[in-house]
Amino acid sequence: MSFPLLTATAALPAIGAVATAAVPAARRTTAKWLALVFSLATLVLAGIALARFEPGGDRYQLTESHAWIKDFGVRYELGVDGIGVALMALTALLIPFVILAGWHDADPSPSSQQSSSRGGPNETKPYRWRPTQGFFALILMVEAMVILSFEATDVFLFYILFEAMLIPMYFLIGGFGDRAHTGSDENAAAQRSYAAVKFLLYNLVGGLIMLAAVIGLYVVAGTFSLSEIAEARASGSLSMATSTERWLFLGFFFAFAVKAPLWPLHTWLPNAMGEATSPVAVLITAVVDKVGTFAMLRFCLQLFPEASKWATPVIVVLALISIVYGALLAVGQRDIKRLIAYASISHFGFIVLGIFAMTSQGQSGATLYMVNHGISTAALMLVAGFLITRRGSRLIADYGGVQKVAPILAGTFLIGGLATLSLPGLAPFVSEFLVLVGAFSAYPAAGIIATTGIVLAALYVLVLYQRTMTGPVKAEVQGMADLKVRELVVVLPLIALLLFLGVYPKPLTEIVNPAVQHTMSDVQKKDPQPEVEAAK
Amino acid sequence: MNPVYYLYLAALLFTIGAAGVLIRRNAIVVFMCVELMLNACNLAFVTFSRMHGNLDGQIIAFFTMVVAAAEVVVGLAIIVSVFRSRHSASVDDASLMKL
Amino acid sequence: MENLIALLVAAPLLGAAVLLCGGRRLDRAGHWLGTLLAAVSFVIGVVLFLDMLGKGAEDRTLHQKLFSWIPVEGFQADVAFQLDQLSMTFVLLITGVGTLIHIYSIGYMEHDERRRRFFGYLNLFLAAMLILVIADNYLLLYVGWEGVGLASYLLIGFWQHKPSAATAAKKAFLVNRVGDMGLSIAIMLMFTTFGTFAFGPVLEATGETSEGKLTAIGLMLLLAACGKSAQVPLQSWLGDAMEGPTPVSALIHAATMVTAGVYLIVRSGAIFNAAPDAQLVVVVVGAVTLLFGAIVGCAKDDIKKALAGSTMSQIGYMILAAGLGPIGYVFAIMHLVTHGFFKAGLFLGAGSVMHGMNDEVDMRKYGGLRKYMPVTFITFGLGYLAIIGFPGLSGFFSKDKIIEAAFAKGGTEGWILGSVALLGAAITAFYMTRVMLLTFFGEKRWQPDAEGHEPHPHESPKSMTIPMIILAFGSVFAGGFFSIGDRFLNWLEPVTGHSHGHAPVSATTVTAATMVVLVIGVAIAWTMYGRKPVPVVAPRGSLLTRAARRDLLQDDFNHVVLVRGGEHLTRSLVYVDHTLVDGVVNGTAASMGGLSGRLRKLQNGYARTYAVSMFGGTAVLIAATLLMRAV
Amino acid sequence: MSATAVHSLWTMAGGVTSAAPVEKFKAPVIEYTQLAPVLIVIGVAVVGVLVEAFVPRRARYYTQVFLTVVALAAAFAAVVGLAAGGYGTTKAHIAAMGAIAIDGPTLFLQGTILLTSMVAVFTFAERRLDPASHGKHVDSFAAQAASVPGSDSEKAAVKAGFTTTEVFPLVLFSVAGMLVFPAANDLLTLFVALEVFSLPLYLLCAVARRKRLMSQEAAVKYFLLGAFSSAFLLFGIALLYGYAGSVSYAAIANVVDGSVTQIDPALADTMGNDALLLIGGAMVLTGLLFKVGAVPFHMWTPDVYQGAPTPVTGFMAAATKVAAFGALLRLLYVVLPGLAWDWRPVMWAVAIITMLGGAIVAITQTDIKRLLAYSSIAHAGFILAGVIATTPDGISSVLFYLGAYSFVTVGAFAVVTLVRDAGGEATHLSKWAGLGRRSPLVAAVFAVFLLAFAGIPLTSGFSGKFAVFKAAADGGAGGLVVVGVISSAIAAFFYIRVIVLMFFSEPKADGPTVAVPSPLTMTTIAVGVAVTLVLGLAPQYFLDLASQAGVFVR
Repeated sequence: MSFPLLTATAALPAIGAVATAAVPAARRTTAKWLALVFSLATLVLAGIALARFEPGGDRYQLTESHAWIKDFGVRYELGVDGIGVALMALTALLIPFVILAGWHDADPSPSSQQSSSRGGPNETKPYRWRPTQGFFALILMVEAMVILSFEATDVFLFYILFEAMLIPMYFLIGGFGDRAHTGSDENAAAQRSYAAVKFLLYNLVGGLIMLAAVIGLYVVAGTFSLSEIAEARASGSLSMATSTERWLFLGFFFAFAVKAPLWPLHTWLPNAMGEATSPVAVLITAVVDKVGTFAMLRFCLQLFPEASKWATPVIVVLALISIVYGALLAVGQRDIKRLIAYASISHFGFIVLGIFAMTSQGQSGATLYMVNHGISTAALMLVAGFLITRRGSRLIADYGGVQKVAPILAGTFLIGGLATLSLPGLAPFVSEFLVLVGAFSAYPAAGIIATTGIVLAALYVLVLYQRTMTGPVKAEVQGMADLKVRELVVVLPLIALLLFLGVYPKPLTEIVNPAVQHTMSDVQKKDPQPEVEAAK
Repeated sequence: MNPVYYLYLAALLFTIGAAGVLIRRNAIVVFMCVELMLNACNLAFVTFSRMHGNLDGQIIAFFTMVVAAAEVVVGLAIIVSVFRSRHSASVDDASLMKL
Repeated sequence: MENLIALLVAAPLLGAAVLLCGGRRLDRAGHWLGTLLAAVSFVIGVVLFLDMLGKGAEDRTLHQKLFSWIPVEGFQADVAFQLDQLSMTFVLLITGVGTLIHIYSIGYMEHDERRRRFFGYLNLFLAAMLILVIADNYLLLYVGWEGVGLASYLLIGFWQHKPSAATAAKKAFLVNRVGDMGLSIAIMLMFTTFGTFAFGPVLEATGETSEGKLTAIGLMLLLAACGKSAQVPLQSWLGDAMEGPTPVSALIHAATMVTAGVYLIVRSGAIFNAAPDAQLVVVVVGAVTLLFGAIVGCAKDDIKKALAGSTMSQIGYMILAAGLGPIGYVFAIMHLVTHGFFKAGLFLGAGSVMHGMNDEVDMRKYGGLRKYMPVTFITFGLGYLAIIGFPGLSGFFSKDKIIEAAFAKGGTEGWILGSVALLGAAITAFYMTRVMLLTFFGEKRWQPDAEGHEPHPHESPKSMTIPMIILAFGSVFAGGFFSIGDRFLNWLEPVTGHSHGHAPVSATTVTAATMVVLVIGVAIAWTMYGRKPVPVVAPRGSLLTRAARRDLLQDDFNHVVLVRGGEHLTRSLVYVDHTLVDGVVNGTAASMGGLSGRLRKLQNGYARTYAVSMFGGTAVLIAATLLMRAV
Repeated sequence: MSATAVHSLWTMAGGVTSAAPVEKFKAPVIEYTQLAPVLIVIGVAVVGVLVEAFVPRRARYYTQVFLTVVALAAAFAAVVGLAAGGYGTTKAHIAAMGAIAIDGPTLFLQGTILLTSMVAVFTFAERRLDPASHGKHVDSFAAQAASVPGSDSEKAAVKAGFTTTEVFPLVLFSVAGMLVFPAANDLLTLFVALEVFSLPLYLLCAVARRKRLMSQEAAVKYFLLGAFSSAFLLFGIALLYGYAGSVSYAAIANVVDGSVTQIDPALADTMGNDALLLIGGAMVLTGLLFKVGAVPFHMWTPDVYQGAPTPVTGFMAAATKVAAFGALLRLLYVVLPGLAWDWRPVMWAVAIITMLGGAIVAITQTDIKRLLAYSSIAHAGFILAGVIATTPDGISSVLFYLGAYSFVTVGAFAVVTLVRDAGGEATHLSKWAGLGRRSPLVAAVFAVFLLAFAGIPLTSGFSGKFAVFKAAADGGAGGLVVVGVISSAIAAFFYIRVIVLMFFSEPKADGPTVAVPSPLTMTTIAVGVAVTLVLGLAPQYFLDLASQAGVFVR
């Protein structure tokens, strides 16, 4: 019995969460450092896992398997394929930055302290609410659950995490809103809890519908273990009726489509990302939502190949709508963070398109896209967050000429934006082009429509940059400080990573390719052959 | 004479009791209607007992009486205490809690 | 030798990295470093060139594979370079002119506190442009393609505090993106057709696929070319791009980047040769643009915009030539090179003039400057003679060849194209003469500006004049040097191939005709601007003039249709998203609440009601069970 | 059998003096050991009554608490002993002359009831929450239930520091009834047990210290409706008796199965008359559905839950449901499986409207106790889904769900007792605003319970819900699962609402305070949380217990 690396990778942040939460109220900084240390340790473990993973090896590696709930046919089964390990690493990588970026987000704001001193008789006793500890504990909790869900090879285990991670996310969104809000505090609080509730209900409904499907799967298959189901399929002992398979597929897909989010189930994302602090927004779109797309690849295609193929046309259309629609709405936004949110919707459209193009390029592209989008959005969103905290407003109109007063901030922001519009040389280009090629070779029309996304992306990014960073310097922007060391420490590594993965994505593709080939064989799909074998 | 008539009577009494519960306002009367229903049951038991020619029904009837007695004790206690605090025995007055 | 190729790119790339990340401490040395690295790249280019000359025509193509870029099942993209004569030509042009303009900028940007960053961007541009021309596959070319787009975006918008500049930069990038869309679709088509997008395999395999596919690919490539080379219908950005510093206009928007489209088409010659329909579209675009640009050039009073119009039109010539197929490829490139020289020279001249005139760009406020800035006057003049195709100068040879080729296309087609080209030549002569007269001849027309201190025109510093002189040499002799003994033809033929069309009219006749139209053009200009004094305020002018001033209403069209339409679309979509997509969900939630509220009413607090519900429930229960049995 | 013969039945006993019938008389055999749990509880309850009579007032409280806890613990020990002795599985059989069935479900449910009542009793005994009046600690029960609210006699009683320690024997009686209820193996026992556990509850509802009018109103409503429903139950019993000629489950089942072949022609019109069977069955079901609080027999629940003293509510909500569902299971699985085709559709309908009705109406509730009441209705619907599965899996899943649910409920109501303002417990939701800021711990605990109610994974609520839905789906009730899922989604909404209120809204200046309870209530809550999490994370052991217990003896 070797060292349970995967469990450790997930357990470490969980422990960290408990430890951080236990830090006494007064010792805020201790809590922050504790959280940071734990997240870094997790990163190390994830790195080890990444190193221990052999691209050529078995489909699932570093596997662990223990009995858990026999009566439900549930086992505690872990294992990572290339896709899982990549996303796991991404998560572990981003969290330290999220924590660093959110360093001051959860300090009790002057306003709330006033309100606490204002309050009734019982305010005489010390203020027991410990936001800072809670904030970082929750982040670590989310990290733990997300990582574990990337490792789970048991449908039930995955489902549990898929649902459970909503709770900490919910508290992160609802409990720690962006200070830079428009309107009164009460109004902001109302919007915030609306966003949080919306987030939770959308995903909960998705999850519950999935629950029905999960139960159905059990009734059909009698087990939740991916490997056992695969065997059963192979041996022919498990054969689903077409209709059953389709229903189950829809149950699963719905949940993932809400999480991803896919049009028209997307409306929770802009609210959530708009109201949450930008690190949390990054957590949502760069980390948690990836579970949805990951699950499409891992579960929908693997468990219900036939149904997936059956549903492909519709899903491709939805993905295209998401791409164009999201981009157009991004153009129409007046709020920086909502703009980025809609941009993400457009990008998730690309990911889904890549997955359901069912070509090697499409799926590799989709997987890379998950990673790259994680990094690029993190970069853009975090810089935007720094900007917003400086000026105290989310409205694009409130900015102008920032690049004159804070050139580094503007520069990093621009690079983040260029990554978002997937400029060649930066990581997202590789994945986006792969997705496009993959989609095009399967459905040329889809490929072409999706290509319009790159023009629209340029539009919303450049408009955003022009309105905020260029032009004459706005009075409120005068004397805005440029990025501090902490902020540089957050942004520069991300940018470096974007450049590296843009120029030399090979390490990543090598890990991902075999996994993609497995999935392709799951759905029994061959890449369409080029018309001319000019290659030789 | 055909014992089935007794069943009809029992059913009739039961229905009357039920109707009383639904119609009357005075808690005491409502309660008496419930008692009436119980006694209807007793009649049914006894009748069936005779028809089947075993004693179970009659025994059950005794049990029912005892239970009914116990119910009276508890019920009257509650109703009286309510009456004392509200000076009214109308079940409709006891509607603080709703919706 | 191959290993040097990467260094071509590496040098300016390094410069860009150092200058942009270096921070303030580099401010003093930054521009020197940038210039040095550009020169280094040029030297490497020359070394490679000499080496290439040393080889036989057939084995002059060099390859260098750096690493495998995107290895995915069934999809191979490498970072690999290919240096053949065509690329070589561009490398020399880019690095050469690039270096000159670096030098020029040292003086021109002297008073700009962000000079370091300017040179960083310039280096970035050089790197990207070099990648573009030495890539050995379309995907890597695409990287360079977007890279130059980025550089041009940064440089056009270099003076970001000017909203006009920022807008122009954004516009340029967006319009280019439309073109890029074409390129990426073309690449996808290649991938699905040939399973690869490396030049070699693709261009060799054109024979093995349907003409329809090739036409599609060709058109998509043309779209890309239109975006980058400011051809109709994607030309609208070039005029605004003049917001950028003048060296930028000279380097990017005259000499090099805008000609990338021509490179793309010539490079993909094999595809176009096999797709005549696509070729036809190419020539049409070229022809239309060369007139369009020329007309616009006639109307502009802003010296740079006028030159921009001329650039458009000259590139129109190149595209036209490229569209003619093997007859024209070589001449397209040749004109491209000569144009690189004289147009860069003209722009630098314009820059020098503006430098002396407090950045005044309105030619109507110039006049008689030849006395004040002789060097500029002479170099500019030589450039002028070259572009109008004065016998013996560069433009004469290159343009003449294109007109011949146009006729040689044969048939009515040939006649139409030829005459269009001729007409273009006439208009070119007209507007360039106009520029010349307005700027350097006549009376001085400048007045004190708002602050009251009037400009003191003076000659620019050495760092600026020297490049102008060098370029002037180029614009004088390059054409002749290339044409004598068909040097350029023999040099490029192995790559592009060449065929002599059967000209319906002899070369001499064409030349004669060209001379005639040239004289006519100059004469008209002289009568309009030379003889009588020029009003400082532009007269209302004819309908055509007014239209031409507004780029023949192209922008208005874009604004109304695209910008306005887009705004409406997005606004309505935002509304839809909020009311419809979101509304449905909120609606269900609300209706749930309403239902709940109504059901609540049943719980009215009356024990008897509860009893009723129980009684009814039981009744229903009994009835149902009995029914179940009944049925 | 002719009328004269029937007549001879008692003429013989009375008139002719002969030893024959006396010899015929067979002394009943009672397996006292196996009835130990019930007997212990009843015994101690009686003792408790005596304590009230003879022990001086000062000592009563402690004596009673001690006795009660000991009794429950002992009874639980007895249950465990029986289970260990294999009475749950191999030695399962009918005891007490066919009145009581000692089998898996019985023992499992008795165990659950005993444990939940134990933790519930802790909250009964809690005396730190209410501010001490006249230097004496007081619990949540009226000083003197008989005294009119606000009257001098009440003031006097309060001044004298009276406390209604009778609640403890009452609880014990009630528990005794509940222990018998799911074990009852004939309809008479069923009825008697029902009354035995109902009557004390009626009283307990009436004895709240604060808000006495509401408390009494709750009692009246509960009593009248309860009596009404038991009348239905009884009439149903009568009809079933008429149908089968016996009230023993086994006998009725035999007749239903038609395994009783020869039917006296004289009785043809009653014996085996399906009309009697169906109507009677339906009415008995009514009685039981009333107790589990299924729509449309649920309307008493909100009012009673709200009016009753919160500890009683917790006890009632948890234990009554367990007992009632136990009885329902036994009835449906032992007596009526023969006509599953008749009752299943009806129960489907009931389950569906119960799930949806409970969830939907709960959305707009403004009082925490009513909210929990409606949620309990919705949960009854979920459990019914499991009941309808009619598979062994169904039984065990229901057993598990009951176990999980009861602890969450007791815990939740225990938390409700902590949040207080001047007027006693602050049950109006608006008062709970910002609780998470004031006392994060309490709010967090309550959030855990709410999440368990909502069935969020990693809580017992999820395991239970998954179990019953799985069973239902297996049992071919996929439709119910879908409805269940939908209503859980609706239900999620209002649980979330409370959490939002507690954590995301600013505390009100005149908000309630959170009283610091004595170890008693702390234990209750702690146990609740512990069970919730354990059953959520590692439910396997308990699932095993439930599935072992999942067989009825007949």
